[in-house]
Amino acid sequence: MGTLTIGCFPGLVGNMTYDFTLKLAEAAADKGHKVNLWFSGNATGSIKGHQKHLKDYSTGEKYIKALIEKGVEICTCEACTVARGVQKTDGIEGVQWNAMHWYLAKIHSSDRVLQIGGE
Amino acid sequence: MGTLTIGCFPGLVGNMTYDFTLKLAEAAADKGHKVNLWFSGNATGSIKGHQKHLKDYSTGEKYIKALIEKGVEICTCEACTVARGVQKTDGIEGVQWNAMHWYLAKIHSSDRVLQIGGE
Amino acid sequence: MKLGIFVSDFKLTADTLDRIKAEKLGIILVENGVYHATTKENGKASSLLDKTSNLYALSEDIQIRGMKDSDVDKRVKVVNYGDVVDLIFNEYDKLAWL
Amino acid sequence: MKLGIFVSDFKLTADTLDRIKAEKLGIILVENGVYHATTKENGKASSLLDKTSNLYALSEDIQIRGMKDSDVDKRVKVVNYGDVVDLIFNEYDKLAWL
Amino acid sequence: MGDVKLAFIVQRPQYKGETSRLAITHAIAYQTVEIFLEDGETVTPKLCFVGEGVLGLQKGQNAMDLYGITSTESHMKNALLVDLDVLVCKEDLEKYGIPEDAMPNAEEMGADKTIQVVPFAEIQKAMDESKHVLFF
Amino acid sequence: MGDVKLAFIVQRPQYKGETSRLAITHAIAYQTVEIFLEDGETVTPKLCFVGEGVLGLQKGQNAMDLYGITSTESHMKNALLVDLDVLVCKEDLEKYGIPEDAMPNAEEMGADKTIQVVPFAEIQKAMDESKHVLFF
Repeated sequence: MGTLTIGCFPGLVGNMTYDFTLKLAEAAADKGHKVNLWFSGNATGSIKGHQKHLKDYSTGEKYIKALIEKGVEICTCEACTVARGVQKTDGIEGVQWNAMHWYLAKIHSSDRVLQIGGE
Repeated sequence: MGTLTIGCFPGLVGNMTYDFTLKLAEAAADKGHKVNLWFSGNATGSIKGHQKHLKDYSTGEKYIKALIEKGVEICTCEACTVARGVQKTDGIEGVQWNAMHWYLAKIHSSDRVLQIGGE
Repeated sequence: MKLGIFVSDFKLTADTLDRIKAEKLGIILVENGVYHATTKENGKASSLLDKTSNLYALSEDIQIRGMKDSDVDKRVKVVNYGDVVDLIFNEYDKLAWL
Repeated sequence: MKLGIFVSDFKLTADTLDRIKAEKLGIILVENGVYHATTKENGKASSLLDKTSNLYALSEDIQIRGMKDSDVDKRVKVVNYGDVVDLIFNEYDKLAWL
Repeated sequence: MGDVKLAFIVQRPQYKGETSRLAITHAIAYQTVEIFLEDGETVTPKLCFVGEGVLGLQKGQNAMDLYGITSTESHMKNALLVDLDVLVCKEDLEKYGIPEDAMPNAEEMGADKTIQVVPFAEIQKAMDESKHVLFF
Repeated sequence: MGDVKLAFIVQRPQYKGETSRLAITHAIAYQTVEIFLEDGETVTPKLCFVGEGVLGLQKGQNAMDLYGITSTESHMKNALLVDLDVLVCKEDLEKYGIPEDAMPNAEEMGADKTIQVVPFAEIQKAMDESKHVLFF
């Protein structure tokens, strides 16, 4: 079993790249791999709690909670997040808040890294 | 003097299209035109209050407040906004919340319409 | 129609500009669209500049990229945000953002 | 290096794929990248499919677009998310998302 | 002001960014705009798909099972059910080898309208005849 | 694990989306990563600009006055000040007619490093020699 770190920058809702990221993380965790997920850029909006799950929109919240239960470590870029007006107390429980070096440190101990840019 | 309605879909922070939209709205209002601004998609994240203005990030909040004071009407797509976990009580004061027909109604009485898609 | 088109990228993914017809066509270069006015690719100016003689580039978006208004192709008029507002209301009746 | 490249768009704006060299190159088509496997433009299959024989397309992303696995070019192997995880860990040591 | 005609031009494929999908739902909203307008005032969008915008429209989409979201196909049917004119560029469908009969319809749900596969010239005409054009 | 080499490849221009700018700040963060690592462990990114990624790097940017944000130029200088290797593709600068001396430097601020304008082959080599590649 290996360690996969994914950096995701594109945002939640409608941008299917975000959905891809969560599904890939889930599939890797289900196979017993250790998965770390770093959110930066627009993706940081997705750690806001109390997302209303309308049928027409993806939701990050349910998925993120399920991934954390599976042992996936998820961290949001604190600066990107507060710049969007989202405070730690508004965030989904279990999501870590840290700076960009968190991502680099996880990369240091990873077998595979997938950096997903885009927006 | 005329009426300009702008629909903005790309999100706040780092996407300079959002900055363009606010600056164009300001310039039109300063010339005495009536301006309506409709946020949908990622742009709806920008109506969240309490954005921390770090030097490395654009901020919507200060700008939005200034535009509202200039008489610009700003409305966010309610469904897009709550799907992102942002409630009305978290929003910047003075921003309207409504459905997509708000945009179409403003277009009905507009001389010019600029729909900015993108993300 | 009198159509004002905003171009915000250097590399365009849609071929809309090649197909659309307008009695009067204006191209307003903003964001990374300003490179069409400032930057030659392999020594050749952007073919966008051949599409109409009504060409504008946003000064703020040239300057933020470290370029000067003097770097702009002679066919393109440098404008500011206020000028863009006047173009919108006085020169074109429909607007498109590509 | 053994490089697995994820392609998520049909129209590509970067020419990275034309320049990069790898001892082993894999292309994993996801999101709108799956059109490279399913869709011919003017009757011609995507030139991306000529770049390597290690071609994969994500089944979920084919199906959500109303297409079937049988619409996929014979050179491309249809995979699911679990297969992509195995490709990542077993076949490639570096990964790129274009 | 009476009726205001609009041309919605979708030029990006479905299922990546959100804009091309929001174009459909924004057009559908024409149906409820009357609550903001005076008697006799209406807004009439034509929903047009060109270029890569014709990708992701075809029937048989399974978005709810696969990704938990409403499909574009379902939005297209709703657009037809509320009597929107939906125009898809014939040249672009041909370019990508997508047969006309791959376009969804909502006849079994009682829609009178069907998707109109038309030459680009018809879409140009829709733009010419509209008061405003909205590019998505 | 000792040192882990990374190649950051920026292929989109600055000043539109956020990704190409975040590439720079993420590379700069290598400087403080030690708080999470054991003694002797390091991460060494090389920051490489290719294709349209070479656009928006040149000096003379006035982002704070114009748009109220830190300029890419200033981020580039910070990258040099923390001794990052910054590689800009020579062929692509030439393709766009951008002179090498338009690249910013931070010598007056005391930086030892300067931007290295190199053939694409050097950037390929950086990718080959890295444990991971990160495309922005």
